[in-house]
Amino acid sequence: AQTDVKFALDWKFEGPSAPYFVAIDKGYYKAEGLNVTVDSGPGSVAGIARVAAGTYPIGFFDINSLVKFRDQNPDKRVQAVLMMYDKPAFAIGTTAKTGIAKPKDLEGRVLGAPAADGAFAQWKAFVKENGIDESKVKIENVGFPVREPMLAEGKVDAITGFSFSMYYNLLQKGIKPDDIKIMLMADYGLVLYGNAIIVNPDYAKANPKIVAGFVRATIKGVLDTIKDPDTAIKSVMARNETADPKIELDRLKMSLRDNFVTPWVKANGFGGVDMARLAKSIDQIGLTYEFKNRPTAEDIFTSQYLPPAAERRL
Amino acid sequence: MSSTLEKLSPWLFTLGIFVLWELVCRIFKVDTFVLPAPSQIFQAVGQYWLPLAKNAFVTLWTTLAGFALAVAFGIVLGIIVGWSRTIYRGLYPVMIGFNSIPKVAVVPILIIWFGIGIVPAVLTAFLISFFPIVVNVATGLASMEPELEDVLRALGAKKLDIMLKVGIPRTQPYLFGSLKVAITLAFVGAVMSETIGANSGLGHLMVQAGSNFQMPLVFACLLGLAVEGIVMYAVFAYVEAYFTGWAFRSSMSAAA
Amino acid sequence: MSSTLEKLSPWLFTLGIFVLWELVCRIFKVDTFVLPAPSQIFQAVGQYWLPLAKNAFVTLWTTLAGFALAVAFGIVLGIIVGWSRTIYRGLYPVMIGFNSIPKVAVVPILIIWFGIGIVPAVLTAFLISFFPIVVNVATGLASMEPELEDVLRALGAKKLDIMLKVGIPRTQPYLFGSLKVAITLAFVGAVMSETIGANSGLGHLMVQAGSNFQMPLVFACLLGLAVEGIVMYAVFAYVEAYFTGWAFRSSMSAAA
Amino acid sequence: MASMTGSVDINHVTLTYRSAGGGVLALRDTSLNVPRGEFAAVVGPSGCGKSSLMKIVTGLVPPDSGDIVIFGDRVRGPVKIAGMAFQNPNLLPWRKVIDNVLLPLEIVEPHRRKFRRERQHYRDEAEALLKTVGLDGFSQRFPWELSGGMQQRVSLCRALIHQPALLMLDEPFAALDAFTREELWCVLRDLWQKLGFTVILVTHDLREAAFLADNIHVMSARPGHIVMTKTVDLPRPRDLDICFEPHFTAIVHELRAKIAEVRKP
Amino acid sequence: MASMTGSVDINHVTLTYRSAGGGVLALRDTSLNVPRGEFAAVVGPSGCGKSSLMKIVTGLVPPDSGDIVIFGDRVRGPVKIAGMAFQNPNLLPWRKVIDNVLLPLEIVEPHRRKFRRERQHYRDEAEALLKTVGLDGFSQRFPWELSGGMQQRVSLCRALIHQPALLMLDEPFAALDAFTREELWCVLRDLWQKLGFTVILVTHDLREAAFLADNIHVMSARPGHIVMTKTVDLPRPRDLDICFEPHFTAIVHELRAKIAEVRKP
Ligand SMILES: Nc1ncnc2c1ncn2[C@@H]1O[C@H](COP(=O)(O)OP(=O)(O)OP(=O)(O)O)[C@@H](O)[C@H]1O
Ligand SMILES: Nc1ncnc2c1ncn2[C@@H]1O[C@H](COP(=O)(O)OP(=O)(O)OP(=O)(O)O)[C@@H](O)[C@H]1O
Ligand SMILES: [Mg+2]
Ligand SMILES: [Mg+2]
Repeated sequence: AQTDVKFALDWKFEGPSAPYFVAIDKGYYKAEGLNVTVDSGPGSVAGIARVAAGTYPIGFFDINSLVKFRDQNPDKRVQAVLMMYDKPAFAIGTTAKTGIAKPKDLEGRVLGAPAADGAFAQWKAFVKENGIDESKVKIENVGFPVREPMLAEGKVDAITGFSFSMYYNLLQKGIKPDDIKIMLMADYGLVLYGNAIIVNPDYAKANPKIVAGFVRATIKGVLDTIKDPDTAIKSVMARNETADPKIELDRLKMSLRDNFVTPWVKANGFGGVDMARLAKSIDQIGLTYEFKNRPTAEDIFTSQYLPPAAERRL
Repeated sequence: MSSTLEKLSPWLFTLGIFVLWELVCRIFKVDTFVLPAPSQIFQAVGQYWLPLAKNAFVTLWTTLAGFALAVAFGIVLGIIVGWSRTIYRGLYPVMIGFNSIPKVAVVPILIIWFGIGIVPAVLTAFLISFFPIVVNVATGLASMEPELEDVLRALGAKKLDIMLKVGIPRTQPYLFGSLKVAITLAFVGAVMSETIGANSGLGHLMVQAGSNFQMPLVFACLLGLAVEGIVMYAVFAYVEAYFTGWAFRSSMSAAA
Repeated sequence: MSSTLEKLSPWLFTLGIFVLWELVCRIFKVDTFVLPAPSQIFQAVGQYWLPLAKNAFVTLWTTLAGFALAVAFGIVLGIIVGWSRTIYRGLYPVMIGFNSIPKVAVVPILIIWFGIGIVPAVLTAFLISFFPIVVNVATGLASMEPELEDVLRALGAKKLDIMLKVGIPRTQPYLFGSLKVAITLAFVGAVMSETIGANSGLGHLMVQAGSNFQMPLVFACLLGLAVEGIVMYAVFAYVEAYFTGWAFRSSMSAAA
Repeated sequence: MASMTGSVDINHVTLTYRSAGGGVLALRDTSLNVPRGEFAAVVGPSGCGKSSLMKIVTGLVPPDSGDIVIFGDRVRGPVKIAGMAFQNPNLLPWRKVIDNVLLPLEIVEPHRRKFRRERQHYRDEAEALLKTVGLDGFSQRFPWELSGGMQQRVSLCRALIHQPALLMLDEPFAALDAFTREELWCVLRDLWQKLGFTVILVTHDLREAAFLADNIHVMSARPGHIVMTKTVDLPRPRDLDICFEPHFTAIVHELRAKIAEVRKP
Repeated sequence: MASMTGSVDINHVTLTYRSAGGGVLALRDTSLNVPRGEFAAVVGPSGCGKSSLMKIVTGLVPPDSGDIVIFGDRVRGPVKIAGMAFQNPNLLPWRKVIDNVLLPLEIVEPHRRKFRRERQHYRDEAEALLKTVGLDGFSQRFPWELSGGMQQRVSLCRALIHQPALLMLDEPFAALDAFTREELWCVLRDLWQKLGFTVILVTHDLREAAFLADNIHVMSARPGHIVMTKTVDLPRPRDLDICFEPHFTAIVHELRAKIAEVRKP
């Protein structure tokens, strides 16, 4: 018999969500005895709460938000079980005409950052790692819908955000690809991880097989997607009637390049973490955020549901 | 005032607004990203009419379900609030407080309790829209002319009878007015809930289109909402004309 | 009905709701990140009272500015809509359409045009809250009793005189009712705009707290909003009692 | 006056209207007795408290002091056995004439219970009643489509439709021309004689009072109280011709003189 | 009747009220002439169209056909020179008595212009007027704190305050007792004699008509039109005692007979 599993995405059905749909379409979940339904989501903050509350047993959310969540709710032992984005998409975006080429150039400029932005949450760590004089950067709280337009109109000089979102939004604003400058924070001293598959603790405890099965099947989906993004994108397009296939494919490819397939993943296989790096990333979060119940790396990630490394090789 | 002009005026107004909008967009070269021109929006409508129609239907019916709840509950609560001064004085501030809170803050709770999908959307539509109904019903009951009230009291009528036979009919024009406000709020509530947690509905489509950088489609969704609102209004206007003809006798009445 | 009970009832109701809320949270072990218990919220209020107060003040005054605009504009537009049948028929559907659209969709446009900060918040508060006022004023004018109207017409009064001397006073109870609805919407609008683009205000604080998972602080902000809403209501209730005593003569009137 | 069971009994009633502009003492120590089945009239100068008295009897307004007993039951709140025609027609503008007339039947038992089932029967009755007051053909109109006098007649029908044991009429014929008025006197007289209910009629028309009533109570200027009770000893059944008899005229003149006297405070 | 300049002239006026329940023909081919400065009375059975006639004259309701000329100007919409007391007092409930009385001064020129400046002066005038109708001390109350008759008197004051050239009174004394009524007859008579305005008075009280009017116009049952015009040839100034003179009684009887005749269709 098939077990129903509701799976929560952090956002809408886009290129980077291809692996799950590939896993569904190719029957990988079914092979594990799972009948997976995927729901779109409202972003990591609200989404993690849904997994913690048990509305969803499994979800795909930002691990750095999970760290803060665990800090605020120490008795809710939500854990990550599969690392999806070895490198997060957190980035600083700017345009050529501002002349900003490196982090230090931000001094004396205006940075537009949505207060709830996952990338902006890492700003302090970014500042520290790059020796920026924070007092010289003026920060404006610009909401998501107006972030790129304000950059394009020169009302702010740089913005924080996810690399692929910013890139395409700026393209839409008529900025030439060559004029768009994206600095991935991970390339400038940040060791943070990105999004991971996280699970509800009670559910995982009661259904370890299901979680492990889900993880295994998802990894298969990821590997297939990495191998053949052009086919994989069709699984997304089948579920999103209004998306532009070309944009989504580009976005998927960019995400594969920047987030999924990093040198570390190539060397160590997909889905695991380097616990020392994770611990350091928690320290980096502490630069921006005041811990009350600082979680450890072990609190955040467990590899117990991961299949053997051989199954995770690219 | 020619009656042809009157008949045409909604169309003329709407047309005028679209033309103005198009002109503003062209003359000031407003970015598609900020505000797409109507021509672009209609193009998006043409291209995506099927998903638009499907999602619009979902939104319509969740909204109507929430709105129906709001009407029933609003009238009952209005009567209760109009009933007892203690309840009035106690409940009103609490309701005002509740309504000053953006419902976006409440939706996540509903989603966690009821899962994503239609239930939270219906509930949000309900929560956001019942208040204007309560206020107008309660005001209607509280401002009942004692002379009319006495007609029923002199018959030994119970309070509920007085409310139903005098209070509610008398306040009908305002009740319908509040329904017009409430239906628009119900749409807003349903869509808001859909943007936060749903796999269908115009709210869902809007966020999706937004994250796909399809601003014309986002505005096509908004247009769809506006059309649905207007259709509902037309339905009310019809029902209202039937029920409240007595109230719109003024020679200056614009409603009749 | 003892008048002591009546006086205390708002406090008792509020207290009752908090106690109930606390109990629900404890008995059902509701998670803090879903719905913090009042005790946790008050703790957050104690801890963060300074930023709360500062931001609450910003929100209050942007809201009031937007609301003042809405009242002025709402009354004028209500009179215009009540004035001419052509305008009524033309404008009403458009307004309904506009109001069925979630204002979240409009805020970005305002922010791009006016920059982030107070202007878009004021405008959003205004845009979201004028509609109930228009509806009730227009309904009031349209449902004027011809008998009262005739009193002025027989003196050769102009239409505007009739509107000001009969239409508006007569609809006062409902005007105040609509103000109660409008003020809550104005708060919602201001906060919404602050969440999308502002460096201060309760909306800004809420988003910040939310992204750090400080749910008690988020709810403390909501509580602040509710309190501000209630304070404004108290102000209206006072003004209303002064202006509309004549309307609340019913022995059953809960408002008087 | 000794109270007897089976009468409308007003005992030392005082009424003050309190308002922002200061209190108004409307009735002071007013006593009045109307035995069951009697037709009583109340006359008095404008503003003396006649309407207030009517509202006190039906329990719409509570007196400051004193008590009212109707057919043995003390009045504590609105009574159920009365039919009242107010000084203003007070028709509900959202109801057609016929539905205004039917209103009491939707409220008062036992009609209320039977109302849905016997709707047609009640409608026929209401139509018949409207016809007796000269309003046939107007039942499907709204109240504001009627002239002042026609509205008052509808209001009268509404007071009568449920055949109340106590009929309270507050200047029911004030807006009517002399002939319509006299016609309705006769309608009321016949109904009263047939059904034997108790009537309290407020009027400014002394001829009306003398023609219809058994006893006429004269009220003083505000604060009102009964200063004289005149028994009309004209034989029943009375005919309109009686108005031209000298005894009738004498009664009217006596009342007139009394009111003239009490008007000067 | 030949039309002359300087009169209120109603020429072959027809009025139908159209409504969902079907049209009502209220006035049919009604003509009437009231020379400037005359006191005219209109009597007729209830529902015959008297109030409608008043509304047509002041331009509140447009006739289907026919025209109305007031002092040389054709009536096309509400006229500005009239003061009107409606059959219902129609006081604005949100205004105190005095503010209700002052209302015309806030609207009608030249008072409107001067109103703010000379507020106190106007208030004093209004108070004085209220006193003449026996309402001193009630100016600060709200209309619903007054009895029916008192409200009607306020309404009368409102019609008089701006000293209109044409005074339209629709049963202004219907809710008053005989004495208050007669007092107000005299008030009105004196005012009229002093100021010389034109009056059209609708009434059901034939004695009232005969005492006050120069000409009494009798209307037929609906659809109304003037069936008789009776000139009251009693000398002026008239005193209340005139009501007991045989000639007065004869006029009243003649009118009565005429109405009795026209009531039967
Ligand atoms: N609701 C009220 N509030 C305050 N005062 C009132 C109210 N109703 C009546 N009064 C006062 O009480 C007095 C008596 O009023 P009431 O209506 O009983 O008089 P009435 O005898 O019916 O007069 P009329 O013949 O003019 O109808 C009046 O002086 C009036 O001012
Ligand atoms: N607004 C209206 N709509 C429809 N019909 C009306 C309207 N006003 C009056 N009528 C009708 O016109 C006729 C004349 O009414 P009007 O008020 O002029 O009578 P009236 O002579 O003043 O009667 P009364 O002495 O009873 O006041 C009546 O039959 C009435 O039904
Ligand atoms: Mg009275
Ligand atoms: Mg009339």
